[in-house]
Amino acid sequence: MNIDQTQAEIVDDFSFFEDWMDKYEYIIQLGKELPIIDAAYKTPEHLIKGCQSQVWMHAEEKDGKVYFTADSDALITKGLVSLVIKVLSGHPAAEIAQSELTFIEKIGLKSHLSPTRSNGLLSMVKQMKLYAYTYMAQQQLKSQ
Amino acid sequence: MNIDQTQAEIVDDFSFFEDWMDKYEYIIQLGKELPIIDAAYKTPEHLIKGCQSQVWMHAEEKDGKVYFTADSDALITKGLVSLVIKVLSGHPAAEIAQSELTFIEKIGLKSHLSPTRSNGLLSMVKQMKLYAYTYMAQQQLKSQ
Amino acid sequence: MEKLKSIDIPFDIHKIRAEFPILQTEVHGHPLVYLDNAATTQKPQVVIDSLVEYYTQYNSNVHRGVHHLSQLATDGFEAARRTAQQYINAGSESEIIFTKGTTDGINLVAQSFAKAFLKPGDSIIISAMEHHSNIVPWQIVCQQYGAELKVIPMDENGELILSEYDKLLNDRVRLVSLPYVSNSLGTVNPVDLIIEKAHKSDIPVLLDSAQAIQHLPIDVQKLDVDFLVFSSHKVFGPTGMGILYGKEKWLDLMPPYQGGGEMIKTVTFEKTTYNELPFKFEAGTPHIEGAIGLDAALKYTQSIGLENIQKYEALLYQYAIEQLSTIDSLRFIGQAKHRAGAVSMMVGDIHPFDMGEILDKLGIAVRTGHHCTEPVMNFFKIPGTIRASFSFYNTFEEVDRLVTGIKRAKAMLS
Amino acid sequence: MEKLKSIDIPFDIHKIRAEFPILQTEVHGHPLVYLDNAATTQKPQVVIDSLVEYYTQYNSNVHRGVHHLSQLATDGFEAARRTAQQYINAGSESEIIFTKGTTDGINLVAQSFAKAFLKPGDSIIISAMEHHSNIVPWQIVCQQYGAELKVIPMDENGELILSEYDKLLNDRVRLVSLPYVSNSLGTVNPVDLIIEKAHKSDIPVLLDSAQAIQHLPIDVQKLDVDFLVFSSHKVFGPTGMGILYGKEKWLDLMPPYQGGGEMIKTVTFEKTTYNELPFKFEAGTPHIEGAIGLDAALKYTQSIGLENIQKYEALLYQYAIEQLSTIDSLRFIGQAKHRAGAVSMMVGDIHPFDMGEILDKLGIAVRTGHHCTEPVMNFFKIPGTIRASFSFYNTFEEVDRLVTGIKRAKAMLS
Ligand SMILES: Cc1ncc(COP(=O)(O)O)c(C=O)c1O
Ligand SMILES: Cc1ncc(COP(=O)(O)O)c(C=O)c1O
Repeated sequence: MNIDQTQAEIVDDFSFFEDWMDKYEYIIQLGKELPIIDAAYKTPEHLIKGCQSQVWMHAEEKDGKVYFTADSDALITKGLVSLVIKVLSGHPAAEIAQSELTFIEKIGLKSHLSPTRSNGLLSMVKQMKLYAYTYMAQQQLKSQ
Repeated sequence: MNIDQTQAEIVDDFSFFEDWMDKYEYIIQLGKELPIIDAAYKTPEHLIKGCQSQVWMHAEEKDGKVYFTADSDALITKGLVSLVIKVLSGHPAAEIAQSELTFIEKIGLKSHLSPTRSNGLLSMVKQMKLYAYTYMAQQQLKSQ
Repeated sequence: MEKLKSIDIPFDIHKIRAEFPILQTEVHGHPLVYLDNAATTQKPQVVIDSLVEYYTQYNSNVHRGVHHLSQLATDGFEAARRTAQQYINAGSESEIIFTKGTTDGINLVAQSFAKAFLKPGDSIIISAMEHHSNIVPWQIVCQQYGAELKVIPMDENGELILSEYDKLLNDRVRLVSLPYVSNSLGTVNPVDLIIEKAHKSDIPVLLDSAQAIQHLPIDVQKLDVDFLVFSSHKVFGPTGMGILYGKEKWLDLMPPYQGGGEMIKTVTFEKTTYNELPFKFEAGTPHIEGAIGLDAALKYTQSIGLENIQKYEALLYQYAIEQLSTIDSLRFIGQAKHRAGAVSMMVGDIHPFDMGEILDKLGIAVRTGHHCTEPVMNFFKIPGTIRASFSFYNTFEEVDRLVTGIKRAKAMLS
Repeated sequence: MEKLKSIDIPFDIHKIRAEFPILQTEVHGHPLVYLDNAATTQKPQVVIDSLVEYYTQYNSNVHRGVHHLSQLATDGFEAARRTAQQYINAGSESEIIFTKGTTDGINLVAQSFAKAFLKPGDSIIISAMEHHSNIVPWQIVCQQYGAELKVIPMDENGELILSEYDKLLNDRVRLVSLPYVSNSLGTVNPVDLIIEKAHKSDIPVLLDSAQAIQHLPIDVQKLDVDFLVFSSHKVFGPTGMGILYGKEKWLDLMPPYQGGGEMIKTVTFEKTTYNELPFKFEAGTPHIEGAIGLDAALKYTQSIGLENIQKYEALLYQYAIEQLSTIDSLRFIGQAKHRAGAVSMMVGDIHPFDMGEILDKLGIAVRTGHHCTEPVMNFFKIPGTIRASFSFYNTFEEVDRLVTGIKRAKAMLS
């Protein structure tokens, strides 16, 4: 599945839930599927400091694709990270960099999450694209 | 006429005017009857500084009675000083000290004048009573 | 809940709630349960009306104006000062300074007091349970003047250790500044005793009363406190407004904090003479609307009666503690014997942020995080707490909803 | 009056007046003629409504809150910052600091800038036509840091003498601070030129825009001004609120002004790290309601159009000057070629206070006295002036009433 297909699937999944409490249950559940960051990487350099919760994230390239692992001290945050990783992880850097994450808006996360939380989500996405750009730059260098 | 009689007369005079503009005309007119302070006394020590206009005032005792002279740089203020002097001047210090100036309230000055102005009026009255008390103290000293 | 006889409750809570329009609203489809009163309080209709009335009928700049509107505005503004004076029983109107809020008031005192009295080697005493607003201003002046900031420690219950306070008091201490009531722990400090001890060494005391003014009757003369500050927005009045009470004997010796209109007597380019109290400390056009709204708020609170409020809130607080205690693995952060206003807690190792977000979806507004008291969080070694803070318009049913909400969120988050 | 064709007037003045409730009131039995706009402006219904809406629907403390109301309040508050940014075309939101008003903004810059940059022997330049709020803060810091306050003189017309300004500029000058528009003379200063000259020597410029923001379109990037301050209450918004614009490059180098909540990143008793811009300069709970009201006010003004306002006010001002000139023995204080907002005058040797009081009884609100610009009064050797100051909701008929009123008062007072 490419990035947009995963997004579509997530939007579909969320449409099953009418109640926001159920959506939260689902998000929390997703947190449990998060590919957890190696303890060795749980350092200040891998920290994305939000206002109230913390996220550690690591990126790795394998066979032309970028894989993310992460963790957070808050469960809902963890679920959100998991969602974004589900969408972006395992794709070529160029696709990640150019992706448009429309699912966030579509499933109402942006308007329902606290701004602290949704700003955190946005800065997470930004960080992931930054990783992707870094890999692209490295590839560029290698190919020269 | 004693202090209260003069007050009654003033209240009576003012009751002729329905319009506040007429009352102002009258107050301004009264300013012209103000016993003007001797130029020699128009010094900083005789100054009662209001917020927007200035009043100079002098008190003198003659035959057991206190006489006031004054001046102001603003005409309405001058009229108000004139009113108060009309009431208080020429009476024994003790009477001045103990007088209650009910006419100010009665003719509506307190509610119609700007507070700047009516506060000025009150501090003027205070100052005059202070003069009176000073004379009383001096008499007391002399009589000992 | 049923145990409480209506006879215990000193007012008609339904009537009171009806006076606060926002309490009639819904959040995420649930009737709002507003338990973030330590952050800011809601406004009764009379306060809202007073603002509308001001702007539709007599808005004008104050002081010095000869015209009618200016008179009305000045009267209203100065009446607010007298209301505040009377509310805390200050000796004189000139001891009541309008500020922007608690933080502004503390900064004013810190800067002006330091300029007049602080010398290298001196010290200022604060406490372990300060809001940042009562830490940073003192750090700034201490650094500026080469003075030292000393801290009265607290114990695990969130009570100040007074024997340690005694040891800090010496003749280099210039001022003691501490909260009457802690915003993150709810602790009501023994301020009478603390003031008495400081005064024995002629040291003045500032009480940060941001969390006391809406819960306790305050009498500055009885307390004999030297400075006292609070925010209008935490006592049912508008934002952007606060009160600094200061004893005349101190305020007279302190230089002005800000320069500008209103605070001067005469100005030339060479020399400026400052106005008398309270105007010396009120530079610029004041927050006239804020004063008028605060006036309405204080009068409203007085009409209910601080004693009634205190009595009702004590019952409510007690009930909340009892009911919350039934939640498995919930622990209170701050267990001082004498508490008011705020209840801080942790549930297992659930992140407060997660808990807050789920509660919000159930219509329950609590605050999570460090509540601007990071040193308190460091002391307890936690990232933050879940804080429910009460006002007299909260009900026993709302406590029940909070407890149910926490239980539900706990189930989701465990 | 008749000369003006309706085609000249860029909006429907009756519709506009209907939007300001206070303009429908009477004073002493006469319809109010409010000509004290330089002191404070009246509020349109949309501003009043925004306050009511805030307190009845989403009042809450801002930032860091997870709950719904806190989100709405934060959104509203930060939207106001963007509105202000866009209003003066600032490059970034982080250059927009919420203050208490102009005076607060000037004090903030004076204290923080001085702390970072002012050394003994340095100087600060202000002008001969300053409001006290742009004199006293600089006197205080100059005294504090051993610097000198220098003054650009003006001529009899109330225009700054730029050749003298040139002479004052040297490499010990740290900052130039002056009014865009004078509140007592109405002079619109040639600020482009003044800024350009200062920048040639790398000296930053602060524009006190208290009397410009409601009359002229302002573009801080085009002006290339370093700091700009104004008050909400003078631009149809609530009291207790103001804006400080500062270039990031300066604000970044300046230490915070006040300490407390919101302005910190982390706090321990040993060390505090400050938050980034704009929060570094916003200690304490902000005046949320004030920001929301200001937002409504700026949007309202924009909906009318600053160019339209400027055009209409120019016609009105011109008409006022013409009509007032017909009054025998009336002389204008301040006759600069380029003027806006305020008209100051004397009538014979009638004390302004007397004139103001009589006009008030006729329902006409003007201000009398020194208008917080004592040095200006000393320069002209007068005790004060009668000042009529206009806004776009004033009418040509109101100018006529002013003229008639002055004539009547003059007859009484001569
Ligand atoms: C030119 C000028 N500067 C500063 C101020 C002070 O503004 P505020 O009193 O709102 O702080 C005023 C207002 O009176 C003014 O006209
Ligand atoms: C104890 C305490 N001090 C100071 C403050 C700061 O008050 P404000 O933000 O209104 O200036 C608060 C409010 O959060 C507080 O709870």
